[in-house]
Parts: sequence; C-alpha cells; structure tokens
Amino acid sequence: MDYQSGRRTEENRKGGPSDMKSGSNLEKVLEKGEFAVTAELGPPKGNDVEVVYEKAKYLKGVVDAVNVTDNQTAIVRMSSIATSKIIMDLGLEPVMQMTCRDRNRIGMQSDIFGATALGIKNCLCLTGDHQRFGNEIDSKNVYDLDSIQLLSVLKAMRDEGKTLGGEEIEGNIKLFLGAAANPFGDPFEFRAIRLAKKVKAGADFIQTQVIYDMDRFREWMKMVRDLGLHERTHIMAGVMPLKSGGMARYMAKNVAGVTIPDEIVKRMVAAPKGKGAAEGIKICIETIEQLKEIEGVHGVHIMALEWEHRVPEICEEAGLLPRPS
Amino acid sequence: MIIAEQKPIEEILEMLAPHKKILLAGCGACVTVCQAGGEKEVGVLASQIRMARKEAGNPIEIVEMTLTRQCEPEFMEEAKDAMKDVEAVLSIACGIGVQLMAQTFYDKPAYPGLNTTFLGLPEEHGVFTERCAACGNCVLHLTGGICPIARCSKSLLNGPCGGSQNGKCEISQDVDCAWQLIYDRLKAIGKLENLTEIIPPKKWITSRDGGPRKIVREDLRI
Amino acid sequence: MSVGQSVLRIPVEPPEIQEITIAPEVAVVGDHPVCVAMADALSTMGLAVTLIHPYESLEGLMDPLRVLVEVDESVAEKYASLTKDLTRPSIKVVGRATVEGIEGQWGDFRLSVLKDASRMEVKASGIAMAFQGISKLPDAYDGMDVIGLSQFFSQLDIHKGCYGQKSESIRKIAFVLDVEQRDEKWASATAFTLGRYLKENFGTEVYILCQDVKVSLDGMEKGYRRAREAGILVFKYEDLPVVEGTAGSWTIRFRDSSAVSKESPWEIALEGLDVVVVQERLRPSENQRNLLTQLRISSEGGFVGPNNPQFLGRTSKKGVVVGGDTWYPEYPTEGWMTAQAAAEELYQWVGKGSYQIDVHRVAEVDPSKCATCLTCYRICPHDSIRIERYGMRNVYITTGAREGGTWEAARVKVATCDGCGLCASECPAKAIQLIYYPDVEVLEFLEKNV
Amino acid sequence: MGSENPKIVAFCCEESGMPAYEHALSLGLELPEGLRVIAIPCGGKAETGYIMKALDEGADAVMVFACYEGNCKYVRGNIRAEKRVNYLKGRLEKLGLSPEKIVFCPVAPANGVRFAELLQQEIEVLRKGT
Repeated sequence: MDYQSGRRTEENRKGGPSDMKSGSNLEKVLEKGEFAVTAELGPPKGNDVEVVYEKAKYLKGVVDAVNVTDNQTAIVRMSSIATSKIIMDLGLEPVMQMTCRDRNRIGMQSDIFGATALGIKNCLCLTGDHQRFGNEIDSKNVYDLDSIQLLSVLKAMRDEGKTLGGEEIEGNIKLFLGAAANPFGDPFEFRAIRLAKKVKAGADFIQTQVIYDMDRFREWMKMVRDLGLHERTHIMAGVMPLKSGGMARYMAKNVAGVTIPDEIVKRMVAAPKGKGAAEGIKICIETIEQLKEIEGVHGVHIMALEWEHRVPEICEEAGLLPRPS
Repeated sequence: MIIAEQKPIEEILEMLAPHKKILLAGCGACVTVCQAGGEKEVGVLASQIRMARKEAGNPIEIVEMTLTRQCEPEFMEEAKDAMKDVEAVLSIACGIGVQLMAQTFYDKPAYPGLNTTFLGLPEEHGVFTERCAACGNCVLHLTGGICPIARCSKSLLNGPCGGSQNGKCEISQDVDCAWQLIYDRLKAIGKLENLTEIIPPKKWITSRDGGPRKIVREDLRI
Repeated sequence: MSVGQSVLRIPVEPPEIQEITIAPEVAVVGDHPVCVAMADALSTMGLAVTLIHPYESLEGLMDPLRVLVEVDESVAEKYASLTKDLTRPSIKVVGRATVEGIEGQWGDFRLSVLKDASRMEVKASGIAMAFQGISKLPDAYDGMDVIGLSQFFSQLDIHKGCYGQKSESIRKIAFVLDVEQRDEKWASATAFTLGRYLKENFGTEVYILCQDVKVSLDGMEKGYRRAREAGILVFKYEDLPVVEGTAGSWTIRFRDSSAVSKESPWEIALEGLDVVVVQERLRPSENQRNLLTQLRISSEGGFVGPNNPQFLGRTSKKGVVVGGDTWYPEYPTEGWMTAQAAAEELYQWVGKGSYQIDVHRVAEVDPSKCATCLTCYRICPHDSIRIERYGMRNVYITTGAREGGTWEAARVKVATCDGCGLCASECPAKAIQLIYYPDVEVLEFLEKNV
Repeated sequence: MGSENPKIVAFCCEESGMPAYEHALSLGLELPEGLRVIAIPCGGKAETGYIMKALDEGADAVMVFACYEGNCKYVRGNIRAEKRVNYLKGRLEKLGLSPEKIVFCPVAPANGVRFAELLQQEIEVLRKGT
C-alpha cells in the first residue's frame, strides 16, 4: 500500500486524473455500468484473526467488495477499520461500515483519517442499531451526527478537503461513499424522500435492506426513479438467503424493518427437513434474477452473515461470475 | 414539568442505614404534580421506612415536611428548624432540590429519594412521557412541533432510521417513532417540504455537551 | 395487649345548611323519540322545557317509531297524543339544531346550540338527553350480508311486507337475538311484534332464535303467546348459530336446546331464508359521546342507560339524566317508562325551586397547598371540580353556594359535591380534606387504637 | 401478639363494608378481638397514607371492604381502592413483608356472613405466614 498517495496535490484534489472519487474497485465496477456484487463479513467477537481469514477465504474473487460491519446490532466486535485492513491485506476490497452510535464527530473524522491512510476506499455511513439490541445495553449512545450528516461531513472532507469544523485537512481523503436505505421502513412515502436526502448529502452508492417483498421494492424503486435518484447514485439491492422455515417465521415477525411475504415463509416452512437451506438459497437466487431486471438496480449486496461459505454458490448460480477484474 | 419516580426502597434504606433521625422533605412543585414527592408520598414513604426499620429492630425517627418548592433558596428556610434536630435529610424533590438541600444544610448529608427522570407531561393520568431534552437549541419549528432530540431513540435530525415500523420505534413496541409522528404532523399542516431539507449537524454546545449551562440576565439581577 | 374491638364512625355533625335557588327550566336534547316523551313528562310536571332536536319537524324525531305505529295500536295512540301535547306553550321546540357544547353545573348549564348555521346559547338548570345509537353487527357475523335489527326495523316497508330493494314480500325470515348482549328486552319485543305482523299480514314464515325468552317486559308475555299462536317458531340456542349462504337464500344451523334436554339438543337447519336479521351491538352515537365527554359522564360503563340497572335515567352528574335505554329503537312501552323515570329523576333536581345543601358534607381545598395538578378534577365522579374558561384563561372555577369567583387552586363546587372523598385520597399535595371527616380523625384513631 | 390475636384494621365503605359489618353484628357472628373498624364514605377513601399508617402503627393486617366492581356509587372508587391495595402490596414485598397484610375485599352490604368469613380467612393467612 502506498501510504504516500495521501499527499494532496492540486490534481488529485479534484478527484485525480481518472476523475474517480476513490478509485476503489467497487467504484470502477459501478461506473463501468457492470452489475456489482458485494457481500458482508462480520468481524469476530474478539481478536481472533483466524475467524476473519476463514470468512474472507470464501469471498475472495466472487464479489467486488466486502462490507465490514461496525459492531452490528450493537454487539461488541473487532473494529471495522482493523478488520477492513486485515481483509485488504488478503486481497479483498473492504467497504468499511461506520455507525453514528459509538463515536462523535471527533472520533469519526479521526477514524476516517486513519482508515483512508490505511488505504480503505469505501465507507458506508449508517445510523446504527440502537444499543438496546446488543450486549452492552447500559451504554451511552452518541448520535452526535446522524447518517445523513455523516455523509455530508465525509463528502466535504473529500471534496473540499475540510473537516466539519472548517480546518484544512493535511492530506487527501479519497472515499467512495455509501449509505443504506430501507424500502420497508415506515412511513413508506417518506422512504424515497429520505433516499434523496442521502444522495444530496453525498451517497455515491446505496445498499438496501434485505428484500423479500418484491412488490413493495418495485413500488419503492418506481418512486426512486420518479425522483431521478437511480441516475445520481448506484442502487444495490440487499438479499439474504433464509436458512430455515423457523428463521423465516422469526424474521417476518420480529425483525423491525424487514417484511417477508407469506408465500416465502410458506415455501420455507414447507421445505422438507434438511432441505430448508437449499430452498432459502434457491429463493435468494430467484430474487437476484428478478432484481437484475429492475431498472435502476446496479448491483446486489448479499448479506449472508455467518454463512459466508455459501456466497460463492449463490454468485455462481445467479450467473454473477466471473467478476470483472 | 420535571418527572421523577421514587428510588427503589432498598436503595433508600441503605442510604439511611447509619441514621437514627432524619428529615423526609417533599416538594410542592413538579414532583407533587407527577405524584412522586408531594405531601402524600412523604407520608407513605415515611411509614414505609419506619416499618422496615422497626422490622429490622433498628427504629428510625422521621420528621415529615413538604416544602413549597425545593428549588428556591428562600423556601429552604422552611426546613431550617427541622434540620437542627436531625442527622440527615432525605429529599424527595428532583435532583435540583436535593442539591439545594445539600448546599443549604452544608454540614448534614442530603440523600436523594427520587430518580429525576425526564422533562415531560402526563399523557394520561398516571402515564408520563418525555417531551424535551433541554438541548438549548430548539428545532420544533422544523419538525412539526414534535421533538426528535427527546423523542427519537437516536435523536436523529433527518428522518426515521430503518427501524421505524408501523409507527413504532425499533427499540420497543411501546415507543412511538418520533419521525412517524413528525411526518404525520407535517403532512397534516402541509409542510412536508420541511423534510426534504437536510438539517446540518447540530451544535450540541448549547446542550449539556457545552459544559454546565448558565444564563445571566443582567436586566433581572437585583 | 388487646383493647378489644373498636369502631370509628363517620362523624354526624349538625348540618350547615345553605339554600340555593334553582330555576325550574330544563333542556331536552337528542334525536331519539324518547326526547318527545321526556319533554312531555317534564312539561306536565310544570317545568319550562326547551326541546332541541336536529329534524325539520317533530315527526322526524318520531320517525323511528313509524313502523311500530302502524303495527301496534297502543303505540299509535301514544304517538298521536304526544305529538299533539307538544304544542303546549311551556315547551319551546328548537328544530334543525344540534347541541355542540355544554358548560356549567347543576342549576347553571349553558348549551351552545347550532341552529341553521348560527349559534345560540340555551340556559337550563338541568338536562335530559336521549340519542339514537349506532349499530354494529356482532363480530361473529360482521362482514356478512345479514342485516342488523335496528336497520331492518327502519328499512321495512310495512305496506308490502318487503325490505330493501325487493318489491315482493318476505317469504322466510329468521331473527337471531341475544348474540352479544343478552338482557336487552327491546330486541325481543321488536322481533316478536314485527314477526307476528309479517306472519299475519303476508304469511311470512318467521323463526326467532334466542338464548332466553324475555317476558318481564310490559305486555311481553301476551305478545309471546300471540306470536306462538300465530305460528312463529321460537328456538333457544346455546352455541352461536352458524349462518351460511348469501342474501336471498340463507341457511342457519344450530342446536335447539328448548324442546329437549340439554344433553341431547336437536340439530336444526333452517333453509332457504330470504332475510336473516341479527341483533346488533349498539353504541352511543358520536354526538352523544361527545356531549357525555364534555359533561364528563362515562358512556361506556358508568351510570348511563342500560349500564345503569338501579336508577333509570340517572347519571353520575347531578342535574343530567339520560332517557332510559336510550341508544336503540327501543320498544315504545319501555321507552315511555324510562322517559317517565328520567323526567322524575330530573324533577328532583330542578323542580323544587330552592334546595338545601349541607355545606359541611363536602370536600374543601386548601389553596395554599394546591399544586393545580388536576388529579381531583380528573377523578371527581360528580364533576364537582372542573376547569372553565374565565376571561382568556383556563381556571379552576366554581360558582357554588359557599364562595364564588375564580380561584388559582382547585375548588370544590359545594352544591354538586357528594363528599365521597375520592379527591382527598388521591390529592398528591394533601391539599383536600373532607370538612366533615378530616384525615386527622382517622389518623388519631389509628394512633390510639392500634 | 400478632398470631395470637392479630390486630386487623378494616376500612369499611359506608355503602357496603359498614352495612356488612353491622349485619354481622346483628347476626351475632363472632368477630376477631383485634378488629378495628374505620368507616369511610367510599372504598376509594382508603388512602395509601391511611393504610401505611395503620401498618406503621402496628396493625397486623389492613382490609379494605368495598363494593363489588360496577357497584360503586362514585363510579370508580372501589377500582381505585383495589389498585392502591395492589400497589402497596408491591411496596410491602420490597420491604420483605408479606403482601398478604393488605387485602381488598369486595362485599355486599347485606352479607355479614361473608364479612366475618373474610376476616377469619385473613387471620388464617396471617397464622400461616408467621
């Protein structure tokens, strides 16, 4: 990694010779108009690097970039920056996730300095799950910034070379900025407006919440296209293979922000014993096939948490391989 | 108003363990209205403490009194005589009252009998909810009169997070999603365009984050 | 050591009597035929009555009785005499009008009335109300094409014996009663009367399914017998009858427990029914609920209408009565009875001119302690402590016998206070005492005797 | 003391508890020696303060005799009393005392037998507890 590239010149301040925002692989794939594929990797609940190695092994070569979660569901894990650096050294490209829950603007900007210095080029800005869900429910949350404000701060750091406080940045921040969108949250009519705000704030790409309810997603995409947002950002649709009928039922009932239509739950429940996982993967592949056909969808984000080893097979079956190099 | 609730009785008994005679001081303002520290609660709590101590074979004497307001130095006078004969005071006012007790009667311990909980209102008789976070920089004109700082679990300023479902917050079905309320209200008053504007990062310096706050009004100083 | 049993009784102080004057004028409000009967009764008692109703004419107000007037001669008789009597000068009829708000207390109510798009104020010492209810099909039959009893009642064409869009008379009809509310006699009375009328005039086959046959209502025993004689079949069920099919060709299946022992009821299927009428649930109308809320009288439970088995017409607020089983097209005989009872109840409050009040047997607020927390205002069952607009502010107010004017603390309206002590026991500031029975009596008794 | 001849403070609603007590007397039923009867105009007048004061003064139990649900002359006095009793039971438990020391007893005005029975039941409960 060329740590010297951080030095700012008039040339790269404008975005560099190639006019790329970050020059990341994900950015390249999306800008070329290819159907991009990302996956997700949850860091270990400790410092056991072997866990990261194991998961990364399956993802290498089958996806364009890998999201590294930031203490997802408020459970304490290895930091997103460190894990990102580790998988980078293994030859994968990380999308470093950053939530607003745990750090204030000082901590977040500082971490961005550090992350970009380490060569991390993609950052996904998230609000973050409330700590009520995690294993430190007594903690104090921060939410100094919200995800939209975080996007605008990082955009200004990149494009204007200034911190939120207005200080000149020593060096040159190059980042491909992402944000999440949940087409299934409420109020539904507000969801596209919120996406517009994220795009306006600086989201270069969007990864959506997992999609099972295609009808509602199509409706949302229509609202998105009506606002012209699909041309101003790259929308990557989230998918997650269901592992069993029980999981389908549980998620349909208990996970806020996820809706699973009855017919999918029924299909999962009806699957013969031992075949649930296969059915889940089949549904996932069908979903990807359908998503490819929707105007404005530029890629998929496969969230197979603790199931990283099934990602290659999903990509293969869904005709997403080989990935562009 | 300030909403408070009584501390668990075990905690109160532990605080009072070293004492044989105390003043139990209620407050006639907010905590009376929210039914946590008025004269009635003084009586009930005093009986409760006495019973517990009697049961433990270590009786305690309790002087009961309810001050007009525990947040005004002048009203502290009301407790002056009573404080002479007691070892300590258990105040069932908000945290402000306990502190003023401690400050006024400097040589005697002042214990908090309540947990001061939030600024809110009774949604119905007996149900209190938080409404204001005293952030020092009001945004209610932008958010349809519903405070996202106090009422959104994440104090978000630019709309609901992905966890908003059926009008409820992701943390609990008992918590309304503030941004759903804001959306509905702005829709009702035809101001939905407020939501398309990005509210920039908040200046938390006016909040507790800027250090203890103080207002000096020269025009009022006597 | 035992001191033996001891008792603390509520002290009986010599009463401290004050006299207040109540003007003998009342307002009768509502859209129910019972209003007419109440107005009639109150006026007969010598009170000045203002009858406020939403219809063009009194006939409109009496309209729900239209069908029964034609099928029952006793109803027709009463109907005729009522509408005639209401031309009396002591009754002022305000038609095309709705009451939007009520303020004040016993002896001093002020009704805000909207008439022909303009507002007027009506003053009254007491109020009698009777509203038609809104009907909802029982959950078990909701969403089906069956019809509610009150709706059937109002849509029946009495001359042709047909109902709804159809022009030929009904061939086969079943009434399913007692589905959710078991003790409403009006429904049985209405079903039996209408059923017999259809049977006798149009040869309709009539089936009545109920849980109990109610004969306690005036004339019901006779009505029941005549219906049986006319050939109406009455069944008793325990498990809810199952209704199948569609309008025009219904089938009802149930187990009849009337004829044989409970252990072996008959399985019965009634087929080819044109119409199935179901006794619906009736709820107070929005207008009534609104007025009851303003008067702070509970409309669900509490002391209103059919939920008030002990005192016909009485409510928890002094000087307000509700006309009997008010929110349905009740059978007139019952209606006249409740109207009479309500009128008599109201007469007690406003008919005597002057009233003696024991100002001792009430609660009193210490304004220096009151935190204006509204607890007493919220809990008072008689609405003796309330907030009203005074000038531009909401203040606790009373215009009671003891003191007048406004007050920056809660104040008890002496005239309406019954001295129950609920406010005193809930007051978080301990600012309220019962004058006749202060806390100290109880506390001293406890100190001495326990 | 307690278990031998427990002191029971009975708050009796004028509309139900008191008539039931009088009825029990008129029937010549045996009522416990340690009974202290306090008449109140409505069950809802049994304040938390009264109940706690009675226990604080050394009563072994406090019983609130009020009307059955739906029968309160003052609409919800009996319901308020029952809620208060339940609330205080919770507070007693936190003190490590038996929640059985406070009971809410709906009773009909003409049921002196029931009144006496309820007292007897409470004495049994107290005996078992000690």
